[in-house]
Amino acid sequence: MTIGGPVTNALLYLNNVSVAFDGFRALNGLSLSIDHAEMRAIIGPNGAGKTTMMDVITGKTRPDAGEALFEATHDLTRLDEAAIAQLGVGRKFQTPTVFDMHTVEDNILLALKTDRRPFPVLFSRRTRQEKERIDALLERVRLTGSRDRLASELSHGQKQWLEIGMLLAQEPKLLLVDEPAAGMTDQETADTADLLREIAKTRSVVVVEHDMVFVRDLGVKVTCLHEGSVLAEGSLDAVSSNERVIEVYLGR
Amino acid sequence: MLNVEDVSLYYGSARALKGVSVTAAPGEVTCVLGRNGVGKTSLLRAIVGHRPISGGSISLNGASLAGLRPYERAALGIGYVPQGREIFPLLTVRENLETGFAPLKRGERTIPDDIFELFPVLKSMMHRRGGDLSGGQQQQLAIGRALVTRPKLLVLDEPTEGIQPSIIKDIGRAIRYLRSKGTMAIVLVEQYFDFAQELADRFIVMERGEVIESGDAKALEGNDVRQRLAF
Amino acid sequence: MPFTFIVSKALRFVLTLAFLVFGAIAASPARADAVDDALAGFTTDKYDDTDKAIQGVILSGAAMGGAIFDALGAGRLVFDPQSKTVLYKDASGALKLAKTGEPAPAELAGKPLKTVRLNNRLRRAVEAASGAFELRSPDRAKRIGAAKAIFKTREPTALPSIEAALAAESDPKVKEILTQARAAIVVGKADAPEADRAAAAATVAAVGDADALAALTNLPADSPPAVSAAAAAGVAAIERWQSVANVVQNLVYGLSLGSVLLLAAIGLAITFGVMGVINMAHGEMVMIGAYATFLTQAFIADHVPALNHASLVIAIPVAFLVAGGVGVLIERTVIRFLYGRPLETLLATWGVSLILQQLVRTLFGPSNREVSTPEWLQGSVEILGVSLTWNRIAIILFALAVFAALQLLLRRTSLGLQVRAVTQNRRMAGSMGIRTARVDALTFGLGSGVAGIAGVALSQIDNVSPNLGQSYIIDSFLVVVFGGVGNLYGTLVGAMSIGVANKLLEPWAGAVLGKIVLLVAIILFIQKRPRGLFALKGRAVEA
Amino acid sequence: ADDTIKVGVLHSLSGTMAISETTLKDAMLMLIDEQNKKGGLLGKKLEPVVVDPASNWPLFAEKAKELIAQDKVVVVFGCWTSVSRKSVLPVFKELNSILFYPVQYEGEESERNVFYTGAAPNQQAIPAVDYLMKEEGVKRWVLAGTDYVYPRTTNKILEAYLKSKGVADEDIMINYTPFGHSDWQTIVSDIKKFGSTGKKTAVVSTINGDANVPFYKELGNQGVKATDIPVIAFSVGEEELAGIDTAPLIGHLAAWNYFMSVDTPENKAFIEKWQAFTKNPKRVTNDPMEAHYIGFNMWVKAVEKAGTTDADKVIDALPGIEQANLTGGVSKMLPNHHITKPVLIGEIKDDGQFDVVSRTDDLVPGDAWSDFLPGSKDLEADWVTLKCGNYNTKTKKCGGQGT
Amino acid sequence: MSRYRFLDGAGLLFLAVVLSMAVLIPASNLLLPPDSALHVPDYLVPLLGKYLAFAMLALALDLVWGYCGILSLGHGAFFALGGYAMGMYLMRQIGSRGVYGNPILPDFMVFLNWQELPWFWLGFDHFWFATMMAVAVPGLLAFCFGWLAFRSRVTGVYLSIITQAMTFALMLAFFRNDMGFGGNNGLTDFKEILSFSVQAQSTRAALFAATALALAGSYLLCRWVVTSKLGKVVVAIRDAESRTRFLGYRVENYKLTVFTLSAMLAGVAGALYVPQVGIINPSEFTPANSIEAVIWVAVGGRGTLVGAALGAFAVNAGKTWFTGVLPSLWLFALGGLFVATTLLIPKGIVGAASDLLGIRRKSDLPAGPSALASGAPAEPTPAE
Ligand SMILES: Nc1ncnc2c1ncn2[C@@H]1O[C@H](COP(=O)(O)OP(=O)(O)OP(=O)(O)O)[C@@H](O)[C@H]1O
Ligand SMILES: Nc1ncnc2c1ncn2[C@@H]1O[C@H](COP(=O)(O)OP(=O)(O)OP(=O)(O)O)[C@@H](O)[C@H]1O
Ligand SMILES: [Mg+2]
Ligand SMILES: [Mg+2]
Repeated sequence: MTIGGPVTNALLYLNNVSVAFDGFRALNGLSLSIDHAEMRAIIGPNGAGKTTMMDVITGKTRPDAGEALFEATHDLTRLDEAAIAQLGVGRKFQTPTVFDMHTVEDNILLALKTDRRPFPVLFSRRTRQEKERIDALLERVRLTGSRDRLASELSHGQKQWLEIGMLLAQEPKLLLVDEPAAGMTDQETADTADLLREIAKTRSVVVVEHDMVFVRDLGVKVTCLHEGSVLAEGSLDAVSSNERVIEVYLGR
Repeated sequence: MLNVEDVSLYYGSARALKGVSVTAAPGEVTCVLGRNGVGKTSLLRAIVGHRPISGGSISLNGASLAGLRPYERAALGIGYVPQGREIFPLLTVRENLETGFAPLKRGERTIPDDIFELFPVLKSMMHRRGGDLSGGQQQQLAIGRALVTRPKLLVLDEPTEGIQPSIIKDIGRAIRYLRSKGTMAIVLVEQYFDFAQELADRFIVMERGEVIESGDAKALEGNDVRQRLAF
Repeated sequence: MPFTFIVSKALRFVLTLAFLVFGAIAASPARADAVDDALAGFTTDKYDDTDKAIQGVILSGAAMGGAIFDALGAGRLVFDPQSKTVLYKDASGALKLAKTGEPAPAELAGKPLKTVRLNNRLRRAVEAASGAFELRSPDRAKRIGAAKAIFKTREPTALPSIEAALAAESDPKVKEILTQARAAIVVGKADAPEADRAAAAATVAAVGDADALAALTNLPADSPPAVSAAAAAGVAAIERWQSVANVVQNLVYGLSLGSVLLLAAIGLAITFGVMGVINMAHGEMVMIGAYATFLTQAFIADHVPALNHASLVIAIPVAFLVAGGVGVLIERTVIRFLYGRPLETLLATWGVSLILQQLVRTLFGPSNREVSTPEWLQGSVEILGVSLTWNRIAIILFALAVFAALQLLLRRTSLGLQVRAVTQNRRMAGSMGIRTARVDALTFGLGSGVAGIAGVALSQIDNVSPNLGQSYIIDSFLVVVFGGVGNLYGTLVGAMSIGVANKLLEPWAGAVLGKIVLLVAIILFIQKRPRGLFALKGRAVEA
Repeated sequence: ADDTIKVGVLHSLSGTMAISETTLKDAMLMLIDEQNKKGGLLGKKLEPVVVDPASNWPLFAEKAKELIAQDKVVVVFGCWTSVSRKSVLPVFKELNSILFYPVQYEGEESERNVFYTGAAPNQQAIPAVDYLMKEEGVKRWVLAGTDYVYPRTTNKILEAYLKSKGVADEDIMINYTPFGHSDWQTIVSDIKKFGSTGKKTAVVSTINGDANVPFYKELGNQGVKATDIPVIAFSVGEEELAGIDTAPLIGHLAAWNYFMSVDTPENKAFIEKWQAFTKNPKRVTNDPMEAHYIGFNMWVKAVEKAGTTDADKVIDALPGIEQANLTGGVSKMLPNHHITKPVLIGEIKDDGQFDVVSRTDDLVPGDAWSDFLPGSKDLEADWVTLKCGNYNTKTKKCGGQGT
Repeated sequence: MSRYRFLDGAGLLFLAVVLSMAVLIPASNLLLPPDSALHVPDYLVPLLGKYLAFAMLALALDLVWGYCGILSLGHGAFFALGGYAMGMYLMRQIGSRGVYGNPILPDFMVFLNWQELPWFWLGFDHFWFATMMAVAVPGLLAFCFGWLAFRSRVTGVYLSIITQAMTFALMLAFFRNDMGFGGNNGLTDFKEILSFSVQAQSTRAALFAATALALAGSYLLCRWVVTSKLGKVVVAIRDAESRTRFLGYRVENYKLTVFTLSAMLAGVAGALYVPQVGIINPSEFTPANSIEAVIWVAVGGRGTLVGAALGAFAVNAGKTWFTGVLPSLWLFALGGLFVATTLLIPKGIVGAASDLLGIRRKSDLPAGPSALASGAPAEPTPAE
């Protein structure tokens, strides 16, 4: 650590983060750092703390201890959800959460990267570029045909896709993607992997997934969490041959 | 055992199922395959009685289920693991499991030990509220909860979603074990093709609310079906 | 009863005479004509004559004096307007001649007799007169009552009779109270020895209540320094204690108010807190419970008067069943179509509440109905200067009992589990084999029934009118929400803290401002705890 | 139709005031029914038009308008609360109709279109206080009321009056509570404390409506007996007592111009008719009912005198009309549109009735403007000669709108 | 393409009706002879005006409840505050025509022995000031209240109940004579507005027209807000508040904007209401009044704007009618109406009408998950 300089030049830097719920330690001294334009896959047993970690990063959960920095300067533990989102952290939730009473198209529209203050929003009119962008995104998540349907009418998997579309629309610097492949067919899973790889060329992505085929497809560094801290880190092959990882996670 | 015949189902004016037929027999696993939004969940909803059907018939052991409320179907022995878990968020894990006692006789009201063998994490979290569990833990709870009712027909909607690989293997083993007892019929909706292929005795493939292919598990071997699941 | 009243001339007179009567030979033969004269005064139906008659009876030393005053106080002294004969009914209702106590001649019994009327002034005179008689009553309780009354009045003329009674008294407790009464008089008696007065001041101070304070503060201005000093010390001690007692008293009042709020709200904690129905008809369930109490009492009074004293207890299950039944009916006909649309329950139950109000108004009329308080709930107890009425104590205990029973039901029975499962996810509960429709009806019925029970308790302290429910609905929602929706403990603690806060604020700010301050405080408190006092935390809630 | 004369009845039949006002509606129906049995008025039948203003003050104005403008009633009997009267006042003025207002109120008002048949403060409060001072030797006063205009004004007047009688400041305790106050523990115990100093203490209660029942229940339970601290109330009558067990309250007082227990032939007949009309042998009567009885009969006489129901003529005919009241005197409509009334003090009996313990020798004329308020000392109301409701005797001008 | 058109069929129809009312009713009242069949009777004009003022309140409420999911059980307070501001102006206009003839002090102050006008009454002799206050005071209160509550993330029932506590506290405060607003009797006996007699038929007609115009104006304003992108954000907040946050929207600011705007509209409605009914008193603050306003919206159809206004009109007209023809049974009728509405036409009048016409009106937002969802943990899932 250089004195006076920034602690880190990573995009996201978690250091020794702990979170406890009624005495149960969901995160236990977790440290992690993600570089610019890096994609990282996170694996780990159910309950390892993966979702909780995302909660900490996005401001939903306040850590009891530890630091969380974004772009080395923003202390994520002090900002609220909206501020963090505005910094450029986007998230897809484990269970798809979309705006049920809005159409598919409006869901994307609301996510588009624009001024988020009430008055500019009140006076804003949709531009050509916005429209084109929406069209492109809908195409990408294969929901063009459903653009006028209410999101509540979508099937589970379609909602997953819609949420991915919303995430893309935000153009965040860091994408947190919790189990994107859940409920998708193998083909779609592969497609999602392509999509993420594409994105990761310019942005940073953190993907949580239990589907090893998918993780392998991504072909990136893997971090395995267990009981709230890092159990193993490295290439998928290295991690998945780790005895402990096999024991607690992969099974024999 | 379960006989679904020519069933249609609507959401408002949108048709989600068109003349779907499927059967399930004790000691067999029937797999339902299909891409997103083709109507798999809708089919299961029709079976467990969460949505009314507008055509066709569903019967269990020859008796029609028409007009029966979900709890009556549960009493007849249908256990359901829904997509999206739907655990009771404010009940503890134990209480969530105990909701399955409702259709049982007084003497049978115990939680079978095999559930904890299958999902050891539940045992250690007995007093945590269901809603506080992680996604995968909730999924395990949802499966466990359905088993508490000692179902004769087990209906599972993407049970492996969000579950870690080692436990998926365990679930596979469990399903195989339940099948091997020969008394339980299992209907399984699954996107995870390899998992389905390993377990299935029979399968149907759906598209746009219709069954486009059905048959014996052996037919799954080929690339045909896989092809159909792609877009 | 810690009041004092100024003693009218008549009273002073009575006490002096009472002393004469007892100080002299108790059974001196009464002068017959004097008694007749005195009794005649009762038959003119004028207060002044009645007053004179009372004094006359004492003066004459009538043998039946005690009985006459008893009867007079209880409204049992009557006269025949024609023959001007005065009679009394004894406690068993038998008609006797006032002069002799002999049974009334048969020809009088059938006549329209008039009751001797009293006003407050006379009532006090009668009380004092019978008090004087009672200092020597064989009934211990009556002697104590009489001595306490004198302690309050500090009437100097009563001193001789006190001292006479003291000399004859053997019961230590009565003796103690007589001594205190004597001290209360002596301390202010200018011609008593200074040392006696100072000692008396200490005795009075030891009693420590408001009457004692009055006795010590109202000393003549020219009292000798020793007396003044002793009195001042006593006053200081009493005031110190009273400032503590005041706080305790207000706390107790607060708990009592809290219990009322708890009772009113607890049914809502189920229909709204657990089931999520914005139940605007909750107040009407309380009202129905109160009317059920009224009907039960009326029925029992008409048909099985032997159970009169227990009618309130019998009303509890009746109110529960009636209100619960109405609840089930409402659930089956209206609410069940609205699950999943909680906001519409607001509209529907508002409609139901209007209908129920008007229904009761049509059936029972718009005015208040009388629900009587059984004897065992009347009156109050006082412990160390903190007093509480029996019915409040009963309400506190009752509220806690209802709370405990509900908590047990919801936490420890399978019905409780099913209720919670159904309200959290109705569809999935059905697929677990839970008979959702039945559970819904039972739960709503339970909440309504509990509201009905609250009506039984509220009938004891408030109007039984078609508006009863309206006056509690806002407070009930406030309590449930303040405590944290869906948490029964929250409702308990919420009710109690609102009650106590209200009662602590009231003396300081007055009832109106106090309530405003309380509301503002609640608004601000919710900012600190946006999900109530006992907020559920964690993912389970946020999801 | 034109062969009937329509009479408006404007009393709340629902909401908080229904509890008091419904009875008055029934009383009006009875009075009208009787008049019709006697052959109606000016050869026509009377037809009651009943509406429900639902204890909602703007609705009172709306309903008044509806009665006068749409239903064409020639007179309205109605209102209970002051605010409801204030709300309809402009309507009566504008549409030039007649309102009979039957409830005791704070005074400070005299309108051409309104006839006040209830008591003004000088017909209730002051005689009541006089009684307590004289008969009970009261030296210390608790003025307890609901926080609104009537109690505030009455207490202001009483305070001034008591001070003029030499009562010291510290011997007066004033306490206000919100509408519908139901928890009286603290206040009753404060009253007990205030009354335990050795000076005879009494409570003058202007507590309104529903709050009375819990207040009296608390008094009973805390053992505040009338012989210790008597409570005299101005708005507790037979109707209110019907909801309380009065045994512990014996001896507490009320000041009214009428009690059901008054033994006169007129009253007996009235009660009989009332109980027959309502088919309820236990139904009680009360003071505002008597006020309506007087007011209605005065109106009938005035219409007969004027020979028309025309408002202007009836208004002019009314002052001076006399009507025997039910307690054995003859009330007279005064030029200030108030009437003369006897003042009765009653003690609560255990059957929920009152025992009259005092009564003024003569009828007391109602005073629109109190002599004990600085702003109104100099005002006078006279619609006969001065044609003014608020004539200032100092400036010799008719204040406000009269000019 | 946009999912919301600024004005749809129902909106245009509504505007047309309201605007023609603004012209036709005063015209018919003033110009036609009283015996003409088309003459609107005098008493009906302020009555209709009152309904329109209520409709405006309902509109304001629908904006926060229907679109933003804030179930305010205290909107009556904003309405009443607006009303008081106007009432104070009207009181000051009485001048020396009060019963005591005091040129400065209103009667109730003279009567309670006040010596001088309290500071908060200053300025109210100017119409412009009073009008400003009728908007500013409710707005400011809503702003302060909302600023606290939305920041602390008070939502659902918790918010509903504290709004109720707010109006209840205000009611108690205004009941107190010491507050200087006339206590229970409130402000009444008005004489003039802008030097026109409030009782003159022409003034009434003008007030009616003004109310109708204000209603039309507020409808356009609300419509503009809900069809803007802000409208969409607000609906998103209603349905999934925390999700909206994760998209970077500052939920509290959005809520505050809408809540304050709505309170100001309610204030204007109150200010228009008072001169037409002739009295403002603290009972306007009673929680029951605010709940009733919610009921109007629900009856008309939540989240439809037109429905809210229609509901207010229908319920109040029903009330007027029932209290006249069924004085002792009308609560049965009204209560029954509410129950029937929920059971038979769950989407309210407007929802039912459009269902009947078979049009799926895109501008109608299906009633989303409840505003209570976040409050009641036991959010029941739809029974299907
Ligand atoms: N509010 C809470 N109260 C108690 N325990 C909690 C709470 N929130 C999370 N936990 C626990 O914290 C642990 C971590 O949960 P988390 O959701 O982060 O796991 P995960 O790694 O995302 O698992 P999965 O793969 O199943 O999604 C779990 O054991 C969970 O039960
Ligand atoms: N509640 C609903 N209302 C309206 N339409 C619905 C609803 N639920 C599902 N649908 C529609 O019905 C069709 C079938 O949905 P279903 O949920 O059965 O699909 P699925 O095969 O289970 O998909 P997935 O693999 O994504 O879970 C989809 O087109 C979906 O959009
Ligand atoms: Mg997770
Ligand atoms: Mg599905």
